[in-house]
Amino acid sequence: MAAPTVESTGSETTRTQTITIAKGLNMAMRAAMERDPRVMVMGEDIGRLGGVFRVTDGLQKDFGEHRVLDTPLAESGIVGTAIGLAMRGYRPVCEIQFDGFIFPGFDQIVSQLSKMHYRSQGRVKVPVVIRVPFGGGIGAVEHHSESPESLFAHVAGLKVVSCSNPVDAYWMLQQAIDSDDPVLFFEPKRRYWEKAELDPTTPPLSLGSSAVMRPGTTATLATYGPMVKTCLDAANAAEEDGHELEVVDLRSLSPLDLEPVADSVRRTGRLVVVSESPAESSITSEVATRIQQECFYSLEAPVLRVNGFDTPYPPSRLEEGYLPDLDRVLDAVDRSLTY
Amino acid sequence: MAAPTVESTGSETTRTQTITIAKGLNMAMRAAMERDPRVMVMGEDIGRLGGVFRVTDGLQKDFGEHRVLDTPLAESGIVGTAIGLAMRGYRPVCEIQFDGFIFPGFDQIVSQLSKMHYRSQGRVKVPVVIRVPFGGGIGAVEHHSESPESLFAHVAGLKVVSCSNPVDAYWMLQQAIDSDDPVLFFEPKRRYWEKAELDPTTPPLSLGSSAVMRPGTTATLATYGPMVKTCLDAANAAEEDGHELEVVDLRSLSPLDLEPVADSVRRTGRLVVVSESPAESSITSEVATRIQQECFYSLEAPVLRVNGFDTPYPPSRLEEGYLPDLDRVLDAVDRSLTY
Amino acid sequence: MSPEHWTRPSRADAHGHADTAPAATSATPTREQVIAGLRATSEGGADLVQLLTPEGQRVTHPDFDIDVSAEQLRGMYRDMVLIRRADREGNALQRQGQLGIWVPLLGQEAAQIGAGRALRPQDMAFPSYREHGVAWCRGVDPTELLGIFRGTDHGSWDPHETGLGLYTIVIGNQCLNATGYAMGQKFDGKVGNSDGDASENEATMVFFGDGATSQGDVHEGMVWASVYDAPVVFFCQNNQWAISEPTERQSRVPLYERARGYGFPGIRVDGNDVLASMAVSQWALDEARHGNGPLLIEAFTYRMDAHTTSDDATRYRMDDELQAWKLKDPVERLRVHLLREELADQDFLDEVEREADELATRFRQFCFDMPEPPPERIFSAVYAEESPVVAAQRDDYLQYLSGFADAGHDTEGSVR
Amino acid sequence: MSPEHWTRPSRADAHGHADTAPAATSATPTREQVIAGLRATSEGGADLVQLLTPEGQRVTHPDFDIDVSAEQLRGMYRDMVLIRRADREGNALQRQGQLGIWVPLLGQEAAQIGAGRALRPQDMAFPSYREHGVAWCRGVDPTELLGIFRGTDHGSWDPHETGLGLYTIVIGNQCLNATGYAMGQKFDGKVGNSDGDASENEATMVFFGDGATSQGDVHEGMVWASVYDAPVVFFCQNNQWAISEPTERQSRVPLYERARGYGFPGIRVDGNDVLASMAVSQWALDEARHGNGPLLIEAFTYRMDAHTTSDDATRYRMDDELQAWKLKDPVERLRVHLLREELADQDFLDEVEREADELATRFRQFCFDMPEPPPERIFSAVYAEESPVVAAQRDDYLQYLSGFADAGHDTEGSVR
Ligand SMILES: Cc1ncc(C[n+]2csc(CCOP(=O)(O)OP(=O)(O)O)c2C)c(N)n1
Ligand SMILES: Cc1ncc(C[n+]2csc(CCOP(=O)(O)OP(=O)(O)O)c2C)c(N)n1
Ligand SMILES: [Mg+2]
Ligand SMILES: [Mg+2]
Repeated sequence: MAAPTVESTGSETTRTQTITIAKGLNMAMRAAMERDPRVMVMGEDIGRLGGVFRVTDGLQKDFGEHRVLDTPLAESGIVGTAIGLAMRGYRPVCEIQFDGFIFPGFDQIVSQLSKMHYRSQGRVKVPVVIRVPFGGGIGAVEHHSESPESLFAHVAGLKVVSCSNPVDAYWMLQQAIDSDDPVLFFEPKRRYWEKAELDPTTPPLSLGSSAVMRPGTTATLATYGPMVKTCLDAANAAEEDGHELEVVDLRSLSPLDLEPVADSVRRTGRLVVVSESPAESSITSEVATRIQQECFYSLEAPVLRVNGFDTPYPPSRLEEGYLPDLDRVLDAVDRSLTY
Repeated sequence: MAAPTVESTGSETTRTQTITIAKGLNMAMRAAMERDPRVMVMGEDIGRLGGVFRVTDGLQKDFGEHRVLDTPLAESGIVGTAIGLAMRGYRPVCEIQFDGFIFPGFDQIVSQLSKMHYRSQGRVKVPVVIRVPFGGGIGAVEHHSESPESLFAHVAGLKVVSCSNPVDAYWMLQQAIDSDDPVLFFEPKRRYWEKAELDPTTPPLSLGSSAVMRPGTTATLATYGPMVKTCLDAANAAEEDGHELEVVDLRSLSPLDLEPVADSVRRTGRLVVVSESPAESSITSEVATRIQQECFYSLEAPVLRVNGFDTPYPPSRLEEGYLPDLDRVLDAVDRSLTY
Repeated sequence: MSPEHWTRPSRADAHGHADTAPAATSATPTREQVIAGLRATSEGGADLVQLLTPEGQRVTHPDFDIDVSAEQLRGMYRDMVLIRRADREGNALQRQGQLGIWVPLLGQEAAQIGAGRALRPQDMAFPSYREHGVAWCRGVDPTELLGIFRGTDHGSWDPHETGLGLYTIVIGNQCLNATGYAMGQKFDGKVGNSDGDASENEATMVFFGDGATSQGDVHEGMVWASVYDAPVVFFCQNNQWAISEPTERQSRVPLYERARGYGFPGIRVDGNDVLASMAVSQWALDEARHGNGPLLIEAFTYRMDAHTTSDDATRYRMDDELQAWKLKDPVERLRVHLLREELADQDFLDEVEREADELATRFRQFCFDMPEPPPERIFSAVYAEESPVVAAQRDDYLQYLSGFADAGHDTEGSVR
Repeated sequence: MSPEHWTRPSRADAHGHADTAPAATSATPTREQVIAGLRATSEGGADLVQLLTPEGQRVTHPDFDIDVSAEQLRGMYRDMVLIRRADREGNALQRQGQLGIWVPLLGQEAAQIGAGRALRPQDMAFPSYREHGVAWCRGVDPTELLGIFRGTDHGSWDPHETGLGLYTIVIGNQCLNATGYAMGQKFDGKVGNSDGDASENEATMVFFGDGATSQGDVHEGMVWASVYDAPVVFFCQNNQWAISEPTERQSRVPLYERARGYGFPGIRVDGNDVLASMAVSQWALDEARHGNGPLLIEAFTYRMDAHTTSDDATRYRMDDELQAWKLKDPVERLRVHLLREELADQDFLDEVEREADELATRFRQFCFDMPEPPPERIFSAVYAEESPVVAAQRDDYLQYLSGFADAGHDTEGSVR
C-alpha cells in the first residue's frame, strides 16, 4: 500500500494553463482517480451536483456512482465508512460540505481515524483525505464560515494542511491522496476562484513543507490558507512605505515546518502570525510559542498575532470586522516595530 | 435566571472536614441540588451505580430518578437534551464517563451549547455543566486517559475550568452550576482520592481566576488539574537545591486569567508551562504566547513547556514516560536556567 | 430455510424477490423498488392521510375526521398565501442583492401551516431553517427572519416569548434539543394532566427534513424521547430532496416507518393538504400532551423551488417532476376547495391578495431599512458573564477602529 | 379518532392501553410493560430462534433447521470451554495485579462462538471489546488479547491477516467502520456472485452491545448499510446490561425491531444457544454474501460477570437474576446435549478439560513473560510517514532518559 509517486498523466495535466483553486482541486482528484482505481470520492451532493462549490464537478459522470458516492446526510457516517473503505484498500476522499459541519464527524476523526495506525502498530493504514472548504468572507449564514483547523492540529495522528493557491491546490491534494496517513485538507473557500498559472511539469514542494512566498527584511508574516493573499497584499502595501515583509505560507499546519519561519525571523527579528480562526489555543499560539523558543535571542519584539476574535463567527454583515484584513495585519506589524 | 449566590447550606457543609476531590464534587452537586430544584444530574451509570468513579454516589437515592437521570448510552444525546432542558429552565450537570468519550457529543457542544447565548443575543441561556474526568496515570485502556481540554478552550462561548484539589472541587463545581454560561468542568481523575481540609466558611476564589499555590523567585510554573500536584512536588524537590519555584494553578483554562502568571514572571523572569495534553496548538501554547507578549522585557529565557507528547495516548505501561513528571518539569526548569 | 416472514421491510410486497441472488430469501429491494416504495403513497393510498384531494375535494378518513369551520379554513388559506408571498419576496430580495441567501418555503406551506396551527401558545416548536410557515404561526413576523438571511443577526426573536426556537442549520441538532425541552415539560408536570389541568398540558414539535433522518442526532432524539416518554412530535417534512439527493439516498423504506424501530407511532400525511396536516398534528400533539409521546409524522410534500437561492436545481432534477407536483399545489388546492364549497367568495380572495401585497411592501421596506449592526455587536453576548478576554479584544478593536477616524484616513493599508 | 392501528409498537398487545391518559389512543407502554416486552422472549416464544432448550434438548425450528455433525458440535463445545477458561484466567490475572483490567465474556460464549464459527476466512469481523470468543474463532490466540489489558499495546493482531478488526472501545464506532468495509467488499465484486464464484463471496459482521444501540453511529451504520445494500450483519449481543443500565434505558421495544425502521430483516436468537446462534448467523451471512444485506441479529444473552473487573455489579442488580440465568448457561447446555444424545463421552469432556488447563497455563505464563514495551514505542507508528515533530520529541526524550543513565542517578527529582 505504498503511496504511488505523484506523476503527471493525461494531456490535461502536461500543458501550462490558467486554473482556479477549485479547478486545481478538481484536476487533482481526477488525476488521482485516473492513476489509481482505489481512489474514490464521497460526500453530500458531490456526485450529480458536483458539490455545492462544484469542486467535484464531472467526476461522477466520468468515474461512475461507485467511485463518486452521494452519501446519506451524516458526517460521522461519511468519515466512519471512509475508514472502513480505507481498511479494505480504498483511498477515500471525503468532502465535508462546510467547515461548520465537520463536528458530527469529529468523534470518528479523533477516536478512529487519527489513532488507527498507531493502535495497530502500523498494520492498518487509513489513507483517508477529508476536504473541508473553510473560512469566512463569503457573506454566508451561520456555520458556513468557520476555521476549525486548530482543533485538528491538536490531535496527534492527523496531517493537517491548507492550500492557498491553485498550484498548491493541484499538487497538495494529490499528495494528500497519495499519503498513507489521514489528511485534513482545508480549502480556502473564498479564494476558490483565484487564478494562477499551473505548469504541471514543475515539480511540487513536499506536502509537509512551508514556503516563503515573498522575501523581506523588515518583519516576517507567517500564515496559511485564505490569509496568504491578505498577507501578500499587506506586504505590497507596506512596500510603498519602504517596508519589506517576508511572507511564509505554512501549508502544513500539523506537523508544522517552522524552519523557514525561524530562518526568516533570525533575519527580521519580528514575527506576526495571521489566521482567521480564534486565537485561543490555536495554531497561531503554537507558531508563536515555538518561534519564541527557537529565536529567543533574535526576536526584537514579541511574536504578535492577528486572528479572528475569540467569539463565535458573527453574522456576515460583521465579518469584515471579524476577519483579519490588510489593515489589521499592518497594524500588528506597526506594533511589532515599536518594540 | 440570575445565578444564585453560592452559600453554604445544610450541616454537612458548615463544619471543617477532610474530604477528597471526589467527595468535594459530590458535596457540591448535593448542595446545588438542595439549593435549587432546577439543578439536575444526568449521564451514563450516574444514578443507581453512582458513576463509575462514585462521584454521584447517593444522589439518585436522595433526589429521585427525575433529577438524577441514568441516560441512554449516547453523548450527543446527553449534551443535546441537556441544552433543551436548560432552555426549559433546568440546570443540568452532565457527566461524561471518561475524557475519550466526549467526542460523540462534540458537535452539540460546539454547534449549539457554545453558541446559543450569542446567536440568541443573550435571550437564551444554557447553564449546562459538563463534568469530564480527564487525564492519565490510572493504568487504563485506550480512550480513558486523554486530556482534550485544549479543544474546548479553542471554542468561543464555553467556559473551561479544571480543579486541582478538594477545596476547589467543592467550590468550583458549585460556581460552575451557578454560572449562566456553559462550563466544561475537567476533573483530574487520578487525583480523585487526594485529601484536604475543607472549611466551608472560608469564601472561595471566583471561578475565573488563577491562583498562586506556592510563592517562589527562581522560576514560575503555570499548570492546572492533575499537574498541579506534580509541579508542587517538583517545587519541593527543587527547594532542596535552593531553588524557589512559584507555582500557579490556572484553574480557569478559558478564559485564562494570566495576570498572576505575568506578575510572577515579571519577578522570576522564567516560565515553564506544564500540562499532560499534547503540546501542539494547546492551552500551553496559548499561555506561552501571551506571556511572551506581556512579559517580553522581563523574560530571561523563552517560555518552555512540558507536555504529553504529540502522539496518541500510549498503552498504559508506557504512560509513565508519556506523562510529565517531577523530573521532566525540573529538567525544563534547568533548561530555562541555562539561558 | 428462513422464509419471507423474516423479511422485515413492510413494503416487502412491493419489493418482491431479487432474481439475481440465488440463495437469497430476504429480498433486498432493487433501486427501482425502493423508489417505488418511497413514492408509493404520493397518489394517496392506505398509508397516506389525506382530507383534501389535489382537486380540492373534501374526503373523509376513518381515523382523522376533523371539524373545521369555514373561518378556520379561510384563516389557513390566508396564512398560506401570506407566507408564500413573503417567501417569494425573500427570493426576490436575494436576487436584488439585499439578502445573502434565502431558503425557499415554496410548496411546503400546507405542511407547515397545518402543523403550526395545531400548536398551542404554551407548546414549543424547534425549527430547522425552512420553517417560515411555522414561524408565522408562532407569531414571528416574516420581517424577523430577514436578519438571518441579510447577515445582521442569527435570529431576532425570543424563543421563550414566541415558543419558537432559533433556526438551526446544523442538520439534526434541534431534534435532541427539542427532546430535552419536552423532557422538561414532562418533569414540570405539564403532561398527562386530566380534567381542569388538561388545558395546561404542553407538547413540543420539532421540524426536520428527509435528509436529516440520516443524522445520528435524530436517532438519539428518538431513542431519548421514547425512553423518557417525552411529549415531542417529530415532524419530518419529506420534500423529496436533500439539496441534490433524493430520498432513496437516505432510506429504503418510507421515513415514517423509522418510528417502528423505536416503538412509537409513525404516520404519513399528505403534506400538501393543510387540513390533513392539521388533523394529524392535532392528534399527535394531543397524544403527546396526554403522555403518549413521542410520535413521528412524515409530511409527504415537495420543495417546489431550489434548495436555496444559491442552488441550481436544474442540475439534478427533471422539470417533469416539478410540473407533476404543481398539480398538487397546496395553496391552490385550498383555494379551489373554498370556492367549490362556497366557503369563501372572490372578495375574500381579493382581500387576502391585498393583504399579501401589503405584507410584501412592508417586508421589502423593512429589509431596505435594516440598520447595519455596529462592530461592537461582534463581541456582545458571547457569555452571560462578560469574559475579560473578549472584553479586551473588543476594547482594543474599537480603539483600533477609532484610530482610523482620528487619523482621518480610510482603510487603505499602510504601515503607520 | 385515530384508533389502535396508528399505534406502531409491535408489542402493542403486550402493552394495552394506559388508563391514566384519558384522550389517549396510542397507548404508550408503562415501564412495567416495556420491561415485560423487552424480556418477553427470554423463555422462548415465536420471536426467539432456539434450537437447544436450556435443558439441552434439541428442538426444531421451522425456518432455521441446521445440519450439524457431532464433530462440529464437539468443536463448538471445545471452543466454548476453552475461551471460557481463558476468560476466567483473565479475571484472575487482573486480581493478581498482572492486568490493569479484564472484560469478562462469561455467559456470552454461545452467542460469540455461534457467530464466529459462521464466519468464513475471507469474511471480516469488527468487534467491540468483549469479543474474546469471536477472536478465538478468527484464529487470534487468547494470549494476543493480553497486551490490551496489561497495557502493553492496543491490540497485537493484524486485522488484515486475521479478518478481525481491533477491539473498539468507543461505543458504536465500529458499526460505521464495518459498514464501510462491507461497502468495499461489494465494490470489489465480492457479493452476489453465483455458481463458481459464490464461494468467493464475502460478508462483514459487526459486534456491539445493547447499550450501543443508542449511539448515533449505530444508526448511521444501519442507514448507510441499507442504502448501499452493504453485506454487513449487525450482531447485537443484548446481555441485558450496559454497565449498570438495563435495556429499558435504551429502548421500549426489543432491539431486533430497530431493523424495521430501516427496511431490512431483524431477528432475535437465543444467545445462550450456540446452535441457534450459528444457524441464524450462517443464514444472515449467506444473505449478505448473496447481496441481501444488511441484516440485524439480536442475540438475547446475559453478562454473567461484572461489566469489567473494575465494576461491582452487586450495586445495581439482584443475585436472583444471575441465578436464573445460570440455569441457561450456554456451555452447560451443550454439555448436557452432547451427553444426552451420546454425541460425546466423558473421555472427550476430560480431554477438553485438559486442553483448557493447558491453555490456562500457557495463557498465564505468557502474561508473566510479557516484556515491558520500550519507551520509544510511545513514538512509533504515529504516522505512516515519520513526523519530524514526533521524531524530535522522541530523540529529545531518549536523550533525556539517557541522561539519567549517564549521570548514574535515578529518577529522584533535582534541579540539575
Ligand atoms: C450537519 C450538516 N451537514 C450538512 C449541511 C449542509 N446542508 C444544508 S441543508 C442540507 C440538506 C438538508 O436536506 P433535508 O434534511 O431534506 O432538508 P430540506 O433542506 O430539504 O428542507 C445539507 C446537506 C448542514 N447544514 N448540516
Ligand atoms: C462513547 C462511549 N461512551 C461511554 C463509554 C463507557 N462504557 C464502556 S462500556 C459501556 C456500556 C456498554 O454497554 P453495551 O453496549 O450493552 O455493551 P456491553 O458492555 O454490555 O457488552 C459504557 C457506557 C464508552 N466506552 N464509549
Ligand atoms: Mg428535504
Ligand atoms: Mg450490554
